[in-house]
Amino acid sequence: MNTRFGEYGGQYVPEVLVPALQELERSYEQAKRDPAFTKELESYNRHYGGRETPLYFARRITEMCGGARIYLKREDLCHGGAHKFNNVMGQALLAKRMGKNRLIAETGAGQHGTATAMAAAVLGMSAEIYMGEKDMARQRMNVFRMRLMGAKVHEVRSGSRLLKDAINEAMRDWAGSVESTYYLLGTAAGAHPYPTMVRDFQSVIGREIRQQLLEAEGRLPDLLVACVGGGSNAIGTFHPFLEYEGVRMLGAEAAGDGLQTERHSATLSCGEVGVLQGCKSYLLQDEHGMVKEAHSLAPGLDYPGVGPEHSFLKDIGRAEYVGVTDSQALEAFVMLSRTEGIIPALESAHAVHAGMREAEKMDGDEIVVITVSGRGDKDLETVFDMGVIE
Amino acid sequence: MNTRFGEYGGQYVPEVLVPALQELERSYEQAKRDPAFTKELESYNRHYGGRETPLYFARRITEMCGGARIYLKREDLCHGGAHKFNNVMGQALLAKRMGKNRLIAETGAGQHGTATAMAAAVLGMSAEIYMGEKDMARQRMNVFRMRLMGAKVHEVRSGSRLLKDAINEAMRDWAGSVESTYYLLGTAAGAHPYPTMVRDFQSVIGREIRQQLLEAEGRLPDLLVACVGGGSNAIGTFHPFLEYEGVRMLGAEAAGDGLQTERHSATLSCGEVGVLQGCKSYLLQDEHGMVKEAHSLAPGLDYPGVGPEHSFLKDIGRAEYVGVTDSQALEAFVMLSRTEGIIPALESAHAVHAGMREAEKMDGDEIVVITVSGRGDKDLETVFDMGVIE
Amino acid sequence: MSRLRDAFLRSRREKRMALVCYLMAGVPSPRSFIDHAMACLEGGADVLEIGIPFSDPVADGPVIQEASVVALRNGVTPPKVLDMVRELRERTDRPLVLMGYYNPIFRMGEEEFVKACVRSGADGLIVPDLPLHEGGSLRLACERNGIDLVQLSTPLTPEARHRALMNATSGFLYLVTRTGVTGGGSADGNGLFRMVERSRKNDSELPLAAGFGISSPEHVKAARETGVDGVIVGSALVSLTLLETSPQEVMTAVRELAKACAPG
Amino acid sequence: MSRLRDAFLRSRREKRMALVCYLMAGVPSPRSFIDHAMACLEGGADVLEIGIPFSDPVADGPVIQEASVVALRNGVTPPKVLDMVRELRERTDRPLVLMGYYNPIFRMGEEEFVKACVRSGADGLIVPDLPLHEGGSLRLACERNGIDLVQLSTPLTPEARHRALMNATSGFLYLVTRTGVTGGGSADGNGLFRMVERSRKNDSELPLAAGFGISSPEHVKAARETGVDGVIVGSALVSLTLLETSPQEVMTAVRELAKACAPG
Ligand SMILES: Cc1ncc(COP(=O)(O)O)c(C=O)c1O
Ligand SMILES: Cc1ncc(COP(=O)(O)O)c(C=O)c1O
Repeated sequence: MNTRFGEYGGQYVPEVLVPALQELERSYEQAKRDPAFTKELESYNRHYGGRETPLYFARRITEMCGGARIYLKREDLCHGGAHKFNNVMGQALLAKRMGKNRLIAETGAGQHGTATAMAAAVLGMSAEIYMGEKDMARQRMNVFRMRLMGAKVHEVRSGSRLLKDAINEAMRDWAGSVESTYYLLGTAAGAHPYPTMVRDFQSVIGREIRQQLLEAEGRLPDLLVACVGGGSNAIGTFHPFLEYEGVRMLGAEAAGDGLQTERHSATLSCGEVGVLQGCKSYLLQDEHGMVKEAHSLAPGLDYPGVGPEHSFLKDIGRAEYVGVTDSQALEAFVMLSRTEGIIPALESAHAVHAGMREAEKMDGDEIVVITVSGRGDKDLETVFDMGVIE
Repeated sequence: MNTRFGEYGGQYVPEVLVPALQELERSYEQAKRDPAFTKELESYNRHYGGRETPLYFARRITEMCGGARIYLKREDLCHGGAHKFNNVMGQALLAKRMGKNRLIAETGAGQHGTATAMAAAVLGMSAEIYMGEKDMARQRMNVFRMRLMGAKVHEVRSGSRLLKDAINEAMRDWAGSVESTYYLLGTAAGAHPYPTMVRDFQSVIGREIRQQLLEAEGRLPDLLVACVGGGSNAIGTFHPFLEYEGVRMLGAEAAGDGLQTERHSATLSCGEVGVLQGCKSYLLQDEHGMVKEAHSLAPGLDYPGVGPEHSFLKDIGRAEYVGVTDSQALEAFVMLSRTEGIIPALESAHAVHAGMREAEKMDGDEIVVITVSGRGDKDLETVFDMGVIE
Repeated sequence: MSRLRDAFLRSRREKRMALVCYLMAGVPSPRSFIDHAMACLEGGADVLEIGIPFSDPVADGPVIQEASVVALRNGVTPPKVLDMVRELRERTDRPLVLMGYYNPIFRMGEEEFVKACVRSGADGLIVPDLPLHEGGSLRLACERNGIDLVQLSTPLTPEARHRALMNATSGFLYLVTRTGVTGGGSADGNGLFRMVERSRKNDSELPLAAGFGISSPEHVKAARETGVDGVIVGSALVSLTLLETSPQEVMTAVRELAKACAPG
Repeated sequence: MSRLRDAFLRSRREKRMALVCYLMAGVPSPRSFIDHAMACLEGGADVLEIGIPFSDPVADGPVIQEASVVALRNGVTPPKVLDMVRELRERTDRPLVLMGYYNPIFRMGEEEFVKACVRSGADGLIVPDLPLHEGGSLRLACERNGIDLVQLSTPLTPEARHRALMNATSGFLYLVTRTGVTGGGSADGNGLFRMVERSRKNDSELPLAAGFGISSPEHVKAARETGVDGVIVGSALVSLTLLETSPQEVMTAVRELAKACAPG
């Protein structure tokens, strides 16, 4: 199995984790080839997770933009409220197959932690979730959701006390528990084989889009748009289309207060190549290679790294990446709620904004598919506190 | 069109609303027979609402009960988070067809109001929602969701300031605006044709169950279980099976602090026949026919009336109704979260409790289907404040 | 013979409109209610309409809703309302009409309720949430017991149904001047004119009374222009009782209204 | 010739274990760090290991994480660490080893970083998040410039990979006594014994040093039982520097550890 995408990826981890990563790679390779595994995963996806999710022709925002026809891929309807489910279910079943009954995971917004808690509950496994102290404070209800489903949530007080630090802490736990424990990473980043495996599990998004759009329009899309935090929903959207040259791909990164400021998470737009948490990829870092704190209004996007495959797609020009600011995302959040009755996650609102800007410039016979990675219920408090309504 | 179910139902409304109800009945009859209407509704159900929802074999709670095989009908995966979507989408499309662009609705928990706001947004209509002052205070985020989607929310300060009073207020609005306005009632109660129409729109639940269970098990269920507030998710579950004598039906009412206390909403178990808000049905009332305040931990169940078809099914013995207390529902809420990774709405938790109690007494080759009418995200604050976890 | 119908026919002969005054039973208190009711009669009310409080008065606006709440808080129940009617009956010959929602009637039993009404001396009954097609058995009970069951017609009521309401009503026909609930200060003059006109074409004898939104002498005068036989003033008077205005002042207000009922 | 390897071989000849003391550069302050480092050497450290602070020290437990935070807050950067190494080089002949995460090295450029290390007088380099199969180019750069790149092996490392690590390492092989991160007070004696044994079978010459969880003279003595050539004490000493313990006291602590390295 190739551990890299061009120069990106690899396995930059303490030696103690190397055997576990190799075991994981082997197990995943076997599982992938085992029809029983695929069948079980598909069954959970369908009967438990609610897949397939709809591909919805958004007539009202299409008219509003006056350009390309806009379809929304509705990952907000997944069980748990986000695409995180796809990856979690795949990995949890893999863990079970590997005989590891203890799951650990990091979480930022709480979506991945919630999805992990959920999978642990339904499969009868135990889950421990690492979460930054700051994130725990701002995502109180997600913490409660995890606990409700029986997961133990560890408050991470090191570093910036955010997602990145939760990953560090989870890696530290894993370094000491690797024989009994499965580390269920939440995005298509980290050491090999995570970026490949998470991408594969998330590719159900793109595969369904292809199938559904062929049914609805008899053709492939002209443009795919998804938000990029670690990059899992975006790569899951893009990957099944990589071979089709005519399909353009656009990743929406969090530009926070603006790309010219210090407060953003636009790793691909503004970062430089480096190594963090297991892989080589673009990275927000200072001149000495210290990792910078990332910022976004969307808690699932404020990660200073990014999945290695995106770095590769950017370098070879196969995908483009743009920054969407907090206020643009907020505007898209309100607009989509009001116009389509769909409250997107703040993360997804970044993609909605970027997709609509592109659609405006395109022709009426072109097609844009925007992945709505999750629903916005988790963000209501945040938006409420900003006082945009009333 | 028959306006009654046995003696129950009817059209007990001010004369000024009679023409509107007759127009509604005619329009609904026409729409029902128009394949274009059915097709449009099905398209919204599928591409926007995320139907069909899964029928999930719940292995872990089945094992826990050690009796019948338990399936969960996953209305929690509907867009908006509850079965309310099915009814709202149908009625909103009907309103549009009738040329009425202003929707009004009552809401208790906020689920029906949210669904109405959603439908209004996606169809480009306006929505005004009546909600009791007390409910607004305890469902702050749902109020925000409605406003976010562009609906106007009216605070109802009359009467008990709960759902019943919101319905009164909506009826008052309608009495004055009936020519331009569509009253989108949220449950299978009210004046004819609402009980029939709402039941028809919600019957998609039962139709899917039949189809899905035939696929999965090659046969019909032995028992259907659903919670009963106004009764829409329950009647939607039951109705397509009424003709099959072998299929038992069980409605779970809110027994609140207990059926022997004054604090419950168990209309069918403890009420007496009366007339409220347009229909004759069982009713919680005092000796003089004054309607009593209903109580339930589940905000969607605390309604002192009930849909007339349930009263009829109870009288003829076709369905049974049991009370589930607040604390039993709370226990089921935590249990299902922990065991299956599904956080049910507190309303649905009533059905889960009742269904599991029955399943325990049944054989391993029997099948129970429990409708999970909605997801519990809206209830997290309530459950959190009760301190059941940690 | 209907005392209610008579009252209207008499005022018609006298070339003035009949004045129907609505009060909520037991507001502001069971005792003062009697005084207020008597004040209305003394002020010139031809008919007294007495509201039975109900927990869910869907046809009413804020004022009568509040009055319902006050009455219920004062412990007013349908039997107690009937007691008040009895007391008033002893003190007046003018028609007394009960206005109450259907559930308390259904709860007591239609026949029993109607009999109790008759025993108390009430002349008529208005049930705002019982439209014609649901009220068959109550109508029969009223007929059997010789009490008027008054029907309501509205600006939205289609021609055929309006005729049916005219046929079914007894005492008078209640013309709801506009859509909406009781209260507020705007009657739709044009609408009322058309309603009176179409009623007369069908049956020129049947007394017609206009209600909803008639609160001031100006409104009353405007109604008179339409040729209607009577007006029903509710929320405006109920407001006064809620404010615990003295019976004397209520009487003064009623007198003004009564004056507006007559020409000149 | 490697000053590092020599130090281990010398202590082996002296029938005692070599003592490797780890301190975080610039903790508690850039100035005191030099004093603490000198105290370690005077207390009997055979090798000094100097941590380069990093924002995300995934292989480290709470103590060294905190030291990293303090160092970064003190403005310590990789170039400043190299300055400190230069200063220490002027004052001692004993081997100086840098321990640092990969990103800052990658950022500066592997070749440039290694050259700067050599210029500053460092003898070796440990990169805890650069496993053997990702470290090829850095190893070549180290070889080209004559500086040791030390590999780590763990209780979970399979036989073949362990042999590869022994072949690839230079200076010594770092035996991680147990799974987990640095710090804490429990080395797995049995595990270490097996690691030493299997290492010896493969290459009896290569110096072996045990680290992770060795914090007290007792731990040191226990390690000596396994026949390992040296021990690395990190978090225990870093704790002292974080508490701003005096260099004198640090020296006393190191002396105790050094004593435990020798038989008797
Ligand atoms: C709804 C949602 N969308 C997007 C993301 C970003 O993750 P990724 O880039 O891996 O899809 C998150 C992460 O928490 C999320 O919750
Ligand atoms: C999730 C959920 N379930 C059930 C109900 C009860 O309504 P019904 O009995 O009409 O299904 C509600 C009402 O708000 C609800 O939100």
